Amino acid sequence: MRKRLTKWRLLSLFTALTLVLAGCGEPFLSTLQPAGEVADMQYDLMVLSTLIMVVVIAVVTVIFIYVVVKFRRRKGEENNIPVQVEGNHKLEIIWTVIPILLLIILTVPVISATFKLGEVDAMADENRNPDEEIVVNVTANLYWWEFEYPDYGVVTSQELIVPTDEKVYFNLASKQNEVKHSFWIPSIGGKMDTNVEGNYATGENLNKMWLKFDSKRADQAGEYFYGKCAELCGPSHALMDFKVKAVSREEFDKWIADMQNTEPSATTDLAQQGEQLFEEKGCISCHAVTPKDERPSAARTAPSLANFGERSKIAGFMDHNEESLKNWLKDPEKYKPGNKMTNTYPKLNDQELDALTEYLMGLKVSNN
Amino acid sequence: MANNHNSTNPKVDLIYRKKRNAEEMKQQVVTFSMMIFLTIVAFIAVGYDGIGEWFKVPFILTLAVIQVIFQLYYFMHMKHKGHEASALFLFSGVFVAVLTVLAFMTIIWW
Amino acid sequence: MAHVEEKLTAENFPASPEKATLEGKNKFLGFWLFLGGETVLFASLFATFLALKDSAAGGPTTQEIFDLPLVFAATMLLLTSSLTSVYAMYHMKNFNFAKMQLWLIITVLLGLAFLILEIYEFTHYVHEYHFTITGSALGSSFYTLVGTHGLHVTFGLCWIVTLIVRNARRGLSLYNAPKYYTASLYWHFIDVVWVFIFTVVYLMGMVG
Amino acid sequence: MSTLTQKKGVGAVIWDYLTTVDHKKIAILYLITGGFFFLLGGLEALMIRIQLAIPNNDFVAAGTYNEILTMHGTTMIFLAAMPLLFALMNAVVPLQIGARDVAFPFLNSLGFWLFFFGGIFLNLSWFLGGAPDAGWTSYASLAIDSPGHGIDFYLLGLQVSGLGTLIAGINFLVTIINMRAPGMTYMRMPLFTWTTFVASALILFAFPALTVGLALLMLDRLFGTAFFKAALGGNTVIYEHLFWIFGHPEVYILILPAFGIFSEILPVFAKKRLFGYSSMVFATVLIGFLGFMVWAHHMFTTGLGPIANAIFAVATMAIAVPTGIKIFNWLFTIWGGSIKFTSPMLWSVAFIPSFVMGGVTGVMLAAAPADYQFHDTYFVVAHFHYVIVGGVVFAIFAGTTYWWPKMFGKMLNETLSKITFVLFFIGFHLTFFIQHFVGLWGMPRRVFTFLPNQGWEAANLVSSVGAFFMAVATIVLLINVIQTSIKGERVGNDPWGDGRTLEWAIPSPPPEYNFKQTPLVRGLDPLWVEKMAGNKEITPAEPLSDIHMPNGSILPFIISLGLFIASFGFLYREDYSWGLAVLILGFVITFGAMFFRSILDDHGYHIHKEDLLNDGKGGKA
Ligand code: HEA
Ligand code: HEA
Ligand code: HEC
Ligand code: CUA
Ligand SMILES: [Cu+2]
Repeated sequence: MRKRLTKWRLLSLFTALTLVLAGCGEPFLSTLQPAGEVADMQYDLMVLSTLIMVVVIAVVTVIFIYVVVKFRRRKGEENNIPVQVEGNHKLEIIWTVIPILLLIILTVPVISATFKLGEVDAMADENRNPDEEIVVNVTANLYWWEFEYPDYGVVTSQELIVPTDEKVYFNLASKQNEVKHSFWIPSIGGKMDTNVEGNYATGENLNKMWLKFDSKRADQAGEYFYGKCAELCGPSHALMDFKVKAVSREEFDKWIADMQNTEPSATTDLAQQGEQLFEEKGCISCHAVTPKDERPSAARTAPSLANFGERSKIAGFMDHNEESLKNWLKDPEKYKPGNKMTNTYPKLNDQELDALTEYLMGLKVSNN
Repeated sequence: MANNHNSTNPKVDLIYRKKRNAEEMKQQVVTFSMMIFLTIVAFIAVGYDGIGEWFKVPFILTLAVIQVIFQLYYFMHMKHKGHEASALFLFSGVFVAVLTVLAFMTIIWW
Repeated sequence: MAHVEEKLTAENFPASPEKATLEGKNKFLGFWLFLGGETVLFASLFATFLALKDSAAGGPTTQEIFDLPLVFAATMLLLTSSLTSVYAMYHMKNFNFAKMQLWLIITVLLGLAFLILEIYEFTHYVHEYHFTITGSALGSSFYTLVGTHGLHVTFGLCWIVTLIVRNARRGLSLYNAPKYYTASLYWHFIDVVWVFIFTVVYLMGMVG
Repeated sequence: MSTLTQKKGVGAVIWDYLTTVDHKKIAILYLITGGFFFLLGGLEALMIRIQLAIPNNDFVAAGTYNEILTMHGTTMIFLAAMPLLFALMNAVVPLQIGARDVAFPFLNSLGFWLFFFGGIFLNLSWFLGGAPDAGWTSYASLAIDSPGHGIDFYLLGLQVSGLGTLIAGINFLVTIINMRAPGMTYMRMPLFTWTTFVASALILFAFPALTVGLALLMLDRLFGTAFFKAALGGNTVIYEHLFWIFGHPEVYILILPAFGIFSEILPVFAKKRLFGYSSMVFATVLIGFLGFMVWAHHMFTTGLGPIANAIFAVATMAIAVPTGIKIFNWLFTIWGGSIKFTSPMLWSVAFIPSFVMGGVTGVMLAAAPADYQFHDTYFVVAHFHYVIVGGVVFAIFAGTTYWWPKMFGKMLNETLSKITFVLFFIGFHLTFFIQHFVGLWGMPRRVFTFLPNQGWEAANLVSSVGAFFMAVATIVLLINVIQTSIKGERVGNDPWGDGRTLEWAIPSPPPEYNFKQTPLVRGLDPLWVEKMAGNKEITPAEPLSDIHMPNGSILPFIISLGLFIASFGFLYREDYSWGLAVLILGFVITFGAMFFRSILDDHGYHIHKEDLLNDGKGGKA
């Protein structure tokens, strides 16, 4: 009985281990492959705490195996009565004090990291230089993300673009009167909730955090990092992804300049037709197509499409190609249950879909 | 089992008990006057413009706590013996209550 | 458990009738524990009120509407009713059933008066100031806290009235003494809560 | 279940159980209902694992998944784990302290029926327009936004069953304080009684916070108040606090009795007294105490600020110390013992390393900055299933097999029990170990599906396979139960042979009055003390005399039924014209029954000395 037990246990441990050794997850999304100062700090804590825990588990397991093997009732011992030990003060003190010491080792870096990660005073500093430390206003909507760069008057959605190797500060809030979400870029740093009480109009109750994106490791991770919504927010919570492009400061500045200066326009005939449809079908009443969306935050009820043509995903998770765009426009409900676009516009026929697709795919801000 | 045979002579016992009860009732009336007094002081303190808020709030809270202690120990007899378990659980409740109120006053929003 | 069949008289009536039987002891303790739980219940409501006391959402604030004389009158009524129920318990210990019932009736009347004042107060706020339970988070938390207390008062009144009526003919016994006693404990507890309500909600609400 | 079934007609048995106030029968009611809900919750778990076995699966729709997930958590915690523990507490605690009954037999029954109707009400949501879908935590903003009545079912159902739990808690407290046999001092109480005591105290102080949280949410949803509506100045963070002020103690309400069960079983099958009894008691109380000061560790990412996070992080970690004391005390209990690996013992020893794994990940979660990464990922799911399944569920399995003969007079089949253990143990680690890693690889919890190419496929599949091992194990257990109740053999007082506590001194199942004569307790592990003194029976504390028994009553059932009906009224008050009438009807039934109860004198009845003398060894009255 017992032998079979240990064998099974070994086996399951072994399967688990091979899986672990298979990798530390994907570099663009795993907390075990940190790519920024915040994630580094958290990773170090994770490693430290894991080490302590491994020690604890090891001690317990060693004693456990010894006891279970050594003191099992053998044949002929049925009537033995072991000594009834009441306790042992020395031992009890030992196993009270040692855990306390282990915990102290853990608490010191925990407290210091908690306060370091809470350092957001600079955001309110009037002399903050946006060219060194930018602020991004994140608004989480059902089920899409909006990123506003108040320093530059630029609004974008679904894809966060940030400069590398400098502190980026975030204000976090959910759309008024909607539900709570949580903003998380696993390989860059931990999450924080976007509360419904957060209010950009008054500046009250905003959650604040900072992150740093490491240029080298960003390059290694690939085109972009994955961002996730980490708070149950309804049927499509699982699909509320966003992407993060970490680019050098020059590239970032250029992108900002493009966003500030370029008005995307329809060039081809089909695209112009699409542009017209975009107005006729009422898309424009929700979606902005200019990078400088002047409407107040609360009025921005749909993702800005100003640079839609340059995105890497549609609606945060679908492949960025004409086919999936058409699928989306035909029946958004099928892809993102419970989204706020379904049934807000008239049915589209194939020709209209072609035109809209052409138009939307052509919405780009960069000149090249 | 029941403690209803605490004296050999019930008559003597009865007189003694009546006297004790009457004395206690007198205490209760004094307690009551104190409570009324504290209440009036609290209302006056709030109505009076001369003192600052920084003083008023802790002051009336203290008055409330004193008054409640009167209620608990005199009106609800917690000063009598046989209330050990009652006190333990009541104060545990108060402990959780204080934590809750404290938390809601400090970390609900900043 | 001795099964007491002998007739109760002032002589053989126990000093602490509420705890003379095992059932009584259990009731007594169980009720105190319940009050421990109620403490947390009210604390949660108080805490919620304190967290929301400035959330008038553009509606009336507490400073604008509270009427201190009214609250003072209500407080006096309830405090006095606490004393009258102490009198009732005093007579219970002396095995004087008639006087106990009488003092309890007075207690009920005082409690009723308190309740009427409270209802008047609420309607006054609603009609005079449009301060409602749905209008703002402040309104919600105010009415819920004070209203929950009011519900306790109502329940306490029903309880005591039931006891008075039901036992009017049967007189005092070791079976119903614990019931009377716990009812009076409940009544005091309601008073304790009110002390914090008038202090924290009304007086502090006036201070700001 | 019992042989009573054969003796009386079915109708009489049902009536007997509907009106019973006997703690042993109420225990059986809890066991059956809790067991049923465990199967239901398990079925929901299987559906979760099927849906997540492969990426982009469409076994269930997104909205349905959220309902399943919510109902799984809610059912398991409120309707399965807690009632199953109550079943064992009811069956065992009065016996362990040498009592004839609990302090409030009537309330005991009321507590059960409230739980029963609350649970049924909650689950009726499946058939009446959809189950709740905002997670078992039902955070305010999402819960208010959720259409339909699902959330209302959650709120009202939990409110009703929560009331039952509170009543049960008070009942256990008073029972333990007032009903102990002579000589059963606090420091001689068996640990299961101690942990029941502390867990009941936690219930007493934690559930009111839940009551308020649920009530405020209900007012917001059904009566238009603004507690959690930001536009009117409301604040959803209040709800989170209220929920977790309850929610964290709740997990200790679950684990402490589990600890108690293991503390009973380990000494028995190691034939050695519990090591460090007083420090075990101390640790239990300390865990209960600290349990109230750590709730905000569920809210590290809410934005409470670094000061609050740091304080709560440290407070949380402190709980590792008393828990560690317990772990090592258990290890040293069996150290030097003579360990017999019966099935209850297998669960108990397997618990030690399994729970430690879950406990230490808890301490990792408590490291606030690291929790910014862990929070709301599968790492958390792994943590709490390790502690809950590896702790609470193992304890329930251990305790049920251990006390089964005491409750039903028959022994479960050991071979089948061991098969259940092995399968469940493997399935458990297979399912949940790997979830730590998927979490760290970035997989959030509460997702109805996941996209391929994120590195999560293999791990999720392994996890799903594990769940089926647990399902098979559970089915084997069911077979075991059925087989035993059909042809199991009757057993005597102390079927395990090494019983140490009072429950093993009386017949299995015990007669309705438990102890013919109240026992005199002469030390820790009273039965063991008597055994060592060479006595066959426990020393009585009183001469044989009449026994006072409470009357059965249908009123608890009716009171609860009234609230059940009233809940429908609340729900449909605005939708249908009959809503308000039903609401009133329900309250009339409830308060009518309560009024009736207080009007009617109920003095109980007596079992006479002569009848007791005639009563054979079997002890059936
Ligand atoms: C039975 C249930 C149970 C138990 C016993 C515990 C026990 C613990 N839990 Fe767990 N927890 C849950 C059930 C439980 N938890 C649930 C259900 C959730 C999720 C709720 C939700 O969001 O849905 C949760 C979530 C949860 C979180 C929030 C995570 C998040 O959402 O971000 C945290 C954070 O601190 C935490 C911490 C702990 C700690 C520190 C313990 C400690 O008590 C553990 C102590 C034990 C040990 C440490 C092992 C033994 C000790 C030794 C061998 C001594 C030496 C040890 C050291 C020095 C470390 N738990
Ligand atoms: C006591 C508590 C408890 C228990 C015992 C369990 C047991 C299990 N849980 Fe539980 N779980 C929770 C409490 C619990 N869970 C909570 C609180 C949540 C969070 C919910 C939330 O986020 O809101 C959660 C969430 C949760 C998730 C995360 C879902 C998500 O975030 O999207 C998963 C996923 O794997 C999971 C799986 C399992 C599995 C496989 C088991 C297994 O151990 C189950 C084993 C049992 C069986 C397999 C039963 C077998 C049944 C049969 C054989 C049917 C036979 C039927 C008849 C005869 C009628 N659970
Ligand atoms: C009620 C307002 C509303 C209207 C009208 C509307 N949409 Fe949308 N749209 C949304 C919302 C909300 C989303 C985000 C959905 C999500 O991801 O959950 C969205 C998403 C999109 C996306 C994907 C955006 C991205 O960032 O990847 C496209 C493309 C789109 N809409 C195009 C259109 C077109 C074309 C029309 C008109 C035919 C239209 N929308 C009409 C609200 C609207
Ligand atoms: Cu947004 Cu989950
Ligand atoms: Cu917790």
